[in-house]
Amino acid sequence: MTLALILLSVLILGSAIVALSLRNLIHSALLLVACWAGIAAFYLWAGAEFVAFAQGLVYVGAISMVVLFAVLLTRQGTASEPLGFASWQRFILALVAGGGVAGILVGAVLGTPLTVTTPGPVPVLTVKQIGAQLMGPHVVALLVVGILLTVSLLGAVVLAAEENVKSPEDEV
Amino acid sequence: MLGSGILKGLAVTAKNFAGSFYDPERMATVQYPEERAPLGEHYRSFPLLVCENAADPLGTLRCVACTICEKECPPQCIYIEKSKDKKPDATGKPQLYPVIFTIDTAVCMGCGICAELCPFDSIKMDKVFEVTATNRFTGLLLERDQLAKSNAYYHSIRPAEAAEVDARLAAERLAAEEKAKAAALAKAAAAAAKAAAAPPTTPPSAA
Amino acid sequence: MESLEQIRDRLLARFPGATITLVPNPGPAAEHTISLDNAHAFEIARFLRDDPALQLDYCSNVTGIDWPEKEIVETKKVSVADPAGGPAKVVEEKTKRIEPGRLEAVYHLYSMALRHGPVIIRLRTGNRSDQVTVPSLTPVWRSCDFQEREIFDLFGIVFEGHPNLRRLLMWGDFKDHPMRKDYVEPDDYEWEPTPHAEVLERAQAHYPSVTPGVSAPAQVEAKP
Amino acid sequence: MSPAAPTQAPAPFGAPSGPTVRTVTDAFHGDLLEVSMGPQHPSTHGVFRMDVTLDGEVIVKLKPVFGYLHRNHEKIAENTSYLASMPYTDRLDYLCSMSTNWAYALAVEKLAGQAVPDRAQYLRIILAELTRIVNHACLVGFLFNDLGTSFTPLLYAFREREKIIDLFEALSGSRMMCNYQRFGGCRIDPSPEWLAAASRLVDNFPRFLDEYERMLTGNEILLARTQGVGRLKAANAINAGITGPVLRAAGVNYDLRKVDAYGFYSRFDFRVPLGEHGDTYDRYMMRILEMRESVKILQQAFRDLPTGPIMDPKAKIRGFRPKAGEAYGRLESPKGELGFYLLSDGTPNPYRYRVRPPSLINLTLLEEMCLGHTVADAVVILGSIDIVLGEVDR
Amino acid sequence: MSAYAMAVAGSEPFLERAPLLLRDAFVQLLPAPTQWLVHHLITIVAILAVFGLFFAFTTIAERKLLGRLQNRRGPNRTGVPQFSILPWRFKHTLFGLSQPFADAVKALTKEDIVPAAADKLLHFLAPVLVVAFSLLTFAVLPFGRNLIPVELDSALLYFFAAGSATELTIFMAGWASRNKYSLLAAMRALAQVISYELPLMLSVVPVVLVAGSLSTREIALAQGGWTFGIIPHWNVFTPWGFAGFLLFLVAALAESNRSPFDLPEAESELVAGHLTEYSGFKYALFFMAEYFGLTALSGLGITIFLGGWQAPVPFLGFVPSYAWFMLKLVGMIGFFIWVRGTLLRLRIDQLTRLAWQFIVPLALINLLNAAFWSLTRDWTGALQLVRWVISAAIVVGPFVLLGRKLNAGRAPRTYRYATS
Repeated sequence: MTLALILLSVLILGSAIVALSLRNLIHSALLLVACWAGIAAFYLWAGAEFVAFAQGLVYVGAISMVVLFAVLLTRQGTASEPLGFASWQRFILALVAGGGVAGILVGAVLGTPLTVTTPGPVPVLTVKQIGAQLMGPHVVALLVVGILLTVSLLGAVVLAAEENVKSPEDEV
Repeated sequence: MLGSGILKGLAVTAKNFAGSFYDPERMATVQYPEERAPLGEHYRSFPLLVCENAADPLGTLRCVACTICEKECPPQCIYIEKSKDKKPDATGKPQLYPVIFTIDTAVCMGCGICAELCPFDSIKMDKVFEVTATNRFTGLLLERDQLAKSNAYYHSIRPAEAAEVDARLAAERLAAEEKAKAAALAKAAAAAAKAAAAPPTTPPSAA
Repeated sequence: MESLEQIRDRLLARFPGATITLVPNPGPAAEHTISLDNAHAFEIARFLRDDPALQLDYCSNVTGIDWPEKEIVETKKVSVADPAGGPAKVVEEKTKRIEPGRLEAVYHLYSMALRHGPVIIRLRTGNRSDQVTVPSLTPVWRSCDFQEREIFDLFGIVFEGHPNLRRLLMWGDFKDHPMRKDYVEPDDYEWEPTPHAEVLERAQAHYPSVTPGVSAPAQVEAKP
Repeated sequence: MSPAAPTQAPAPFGAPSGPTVRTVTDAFHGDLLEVSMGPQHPSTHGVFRMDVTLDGEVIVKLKPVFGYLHRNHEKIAENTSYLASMPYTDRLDYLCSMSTNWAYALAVEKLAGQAVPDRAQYLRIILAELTRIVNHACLVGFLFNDLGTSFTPLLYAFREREKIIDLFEALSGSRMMCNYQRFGGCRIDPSPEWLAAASRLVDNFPRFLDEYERMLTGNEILLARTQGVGRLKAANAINAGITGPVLRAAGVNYDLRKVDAYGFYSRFDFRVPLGEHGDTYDRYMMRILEMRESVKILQQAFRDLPTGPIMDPKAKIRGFRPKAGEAYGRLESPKGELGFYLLSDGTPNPYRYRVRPPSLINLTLLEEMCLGHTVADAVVILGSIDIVLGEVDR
Repeated sequence: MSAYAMAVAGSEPFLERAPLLLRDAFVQLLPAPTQWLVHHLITIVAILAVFGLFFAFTTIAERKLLGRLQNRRGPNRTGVPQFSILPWRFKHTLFGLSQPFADAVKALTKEDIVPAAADKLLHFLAPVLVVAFSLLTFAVLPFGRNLIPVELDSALLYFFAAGSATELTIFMAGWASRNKYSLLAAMRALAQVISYELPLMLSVVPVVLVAGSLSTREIALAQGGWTFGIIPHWNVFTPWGFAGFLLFLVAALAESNRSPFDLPEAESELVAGHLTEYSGFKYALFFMAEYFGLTALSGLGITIFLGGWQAPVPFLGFVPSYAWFMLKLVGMIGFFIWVRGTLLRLRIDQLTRLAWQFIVPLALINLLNAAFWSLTRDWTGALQLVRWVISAAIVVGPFVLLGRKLNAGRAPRTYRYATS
């Protein structure tokens, strides 16, 4: 079990670090996908089957495509040009943003009382139970997320439905 | 309604699928090496040289090396060298004959203009289309001996046309013979007249 | 449609400075042509297209013709008075003249609107070497686009005013104009194995070791 | 005014047909993709090449490149006799050798002032219309292949074409390189069996067309892919010399069979279908409707075919030398106006021999038709123009 | 595991149990510590062998079926190989059935060409990963009553997670080839997957809603039984199920890059799309993955709409369930081939428009429809008929309206003729 955990950690952290250090954006994006897949595997290892598959479906299956699409559609400027002051500004911004997120996460982890219990029989959570949980105590959150997603979906449909340019009558 | 056109299309392909099992109008393919579609009367592949007698192909070639085909051949695939001497042809008239007659079938486009223009009905179009060779120079460059095919073979591939040609040639031959006969007769008559006639009489108005 | 003479007269009236001549066609087709001078050709073409009586809106065919320099021997019968006072003697006098070479572009015009035609116009270059420019009629009839490019490519007529005058069929750095009568084919293509003497000679000139019956590439490779 | 600098911009360079087009200068655009489609591309119908500049998938620039099949057909013809060029004309538009043959024979007959017997005229019309069916069936099949079918419509069309090609082989000796027409007539007189077989085939042909149309004409994907794609305006089409079904799809009534009434076409009762929108769908439908009209012509021709000689008795096969002069003969080939311009100086070889290739000239407006559309549409537009590279490059 | 226990206990016909008994018999021969591993290995090998062969014969079936659709014969020459060492010669072409093996030999012996400028690693990884991902999806398909490789509670989620990754490999192949056609194909593949992942899932969600489970086994089981003893309770025989099935078919065609959605590979536009720079065995791997994906999606369609392994009529219940599954699979693939033989390809903008303006709205409406259906579960008698009518109206109305909008302004035309 621990061996699997070590391997997974190496996969997740390794791919993340290499993704950061690569100059080739596509390679970075693909390594990011590997990282996400590793996280999904980690969830699976941890017994959270549903979350693992959801992670795989959403991140590996969908978000990776969007990332790649974005990379491909972005105009590439001259890469070798030093950014100078702008670069520093960005660096600080990134530091602030990244540090903030990291701080919150670390705070959350440290703030949670991790009571190590004896490893008893792991309760097998079925999807039904997760569903019951979601529809029961967390129904408000679910509704909010659902409405948000539906709105964005409808927005996407409306955006797509709008004829961007009416097929003009000019002919050759 | 959306999809009706697609469904119609699916129906048509399904009909063709079924039809391919029983309807020869739909399944028109021929399983080639085993089955062969018949070749039409006028089918043409590459030229051949007709000779009268299969036993002596080179001695009875109809070709008199007039080189009309060589000059008219659009891709210039025919090469002829005339003989120095003359040999009697089928009618007995002394004619030239081709010492070299090559057709490069790798260049030939099978248009049939040589056969069409030949005044001696010598060059005709063959029907052999399975011509393969491992060497273009030795396999596809046909020499006179390879080109010569008997009249019987010509009859076997193009019965109607060959019969017509034979009839025409026979008629020509007959005409030639008759002419020769008439000439001989006239000659004989003249000789007889000469022998018989007395010197003062007028010469006979022969022919 | 008006006769060609009427068209010429109308054109002459409209464009007083232009030289417009009729070129008769002696053959049975009897499709006579009008020859235009280069200075006015573009304007005349536009007139032909837009004139309501003609409306030659469709330029079907554009082609080039190469007329190399040629020596013409004209025989004229001249009566020469006998110095002795006798009857005049008819003597054949041969005059040689060199007809200068030129290139010619021929346009076949039709009217789709009025369904008549053809009106054939000819444009001529000054010679075949340095004065090879004629005005392009592509701005008048777009259909001349590729055809004029082709003529430029194969004959070497330069069409002034063509929006995109490049070679059409031959490749960009090809030098000569293949459709000219004096064009000499290069002998560097793979020789044909026909035993024609001249082909063989040419092949041997290019690949000295060539013998009939052996494939050329093998021989070329075998060359030291 | 100098002819070199026309001040007034002439009409033909019309606006492109697609939605929005970026203007492209020759300057370098980093985000544009330049793709050289061809000469080895499955959908350029031979060795044609389009240098396409893409913005995403949208075409912003397209340059046709020709010449990969150039063999200087005209030079070859000027170095051989009139008759020896006849088999070479087979190779111009190798799908329709019968009508190409006829176009050449027509020009030579005009040059030499030769008459053609009635039976030969009828035979020529029969063969030309059969060729039109062959060509249009092939074209429609290939168009559907460009549209992405897995060969099914193409093979249905080829199945029917095969039957006609078999007839050609039985008559002329060769399936595609027919070399059938001669100056002053035709080469071989068809047997009554051949005529019966051909007539039967023609009578059955509308059944095939009905099935074909049922399969495809109403297909929603076809409508979406072709309607409004590659529009061509009539005025621009006329100015660009575009002829044949492509021109008629733009609504211009110009069919040489009616205009020139060459051969005996004036004796036949047929109609010329005309499009309205000038888009790819119209061009496709023009072919289908013309095939139907061809069937009508063929039925009349089989009914009225006279007996008699097929060759003008005065025609000379050997030693043919037309008088000095020039002639331009043209006819309505399946692809458009196919013309031969011949200039004779009285020798056995033509002094000038020129082919007016409809395939090449119909490509004049290819760029304008494709601009603003996607790569997929460019392939389809090219397919709907119907080119044969043997004729484009000559 | 109750089904398994039932099976081993022998309450089912022998044929139904045969594969499991065979496996268990083999596993029991081995030492106990390795048994669990061998148990799984056998499952994996069985899937690989069965679907490997199935793939092989699908290729020949596709070629022959397409051939017949097009009035050709298809490949019919490759028969028994003729080895001269054999003393006798068995000459039979076997109707060309050994064609796939000849193809495999050809693919293996062909030169593997990698473009000089290609991203070598990704170029190599793409075909490997594509096969891996496409095989993963087989893990949750119930091939028979007892034949389900991995029983997962959230099997459908797993299926889509594994399946969507294949498009990523298409992108990798297209991008790594450094070929302009391939790059365009990669873009198209991405656009396609972004557009069709959603409708595919949305078309499945109604089934989940009605069956109340994400497990493929449960969904297949829920479709057992017959009305009037003849009409099976398959989801496809309900209005929402039929609509969902059609939507699923379209989305599955798009997801597996089959005609008329074969845009990444569009041979008439992009030469071979992302496969342009692949040859030999790598190409064969892509080919294989494409068919695996198709088979898996067909299997999913069967499971959720066509009653899974259930027999269509009660009196044929003695036929083992996996045979029914395979039969339905053959039918589905035959249908896909039929569609390929008939239709033309959409353009990329039309493809996305079809997804967003037609299929997604319809799938959402169908979700409502399924909700209605499950709410009215206890309507009986005449109300049953009303339920049917309402449910049908909910899908047909929007279908007609959306279809009309999608095809607005396009119709077959009539033409005028000139007579002179």
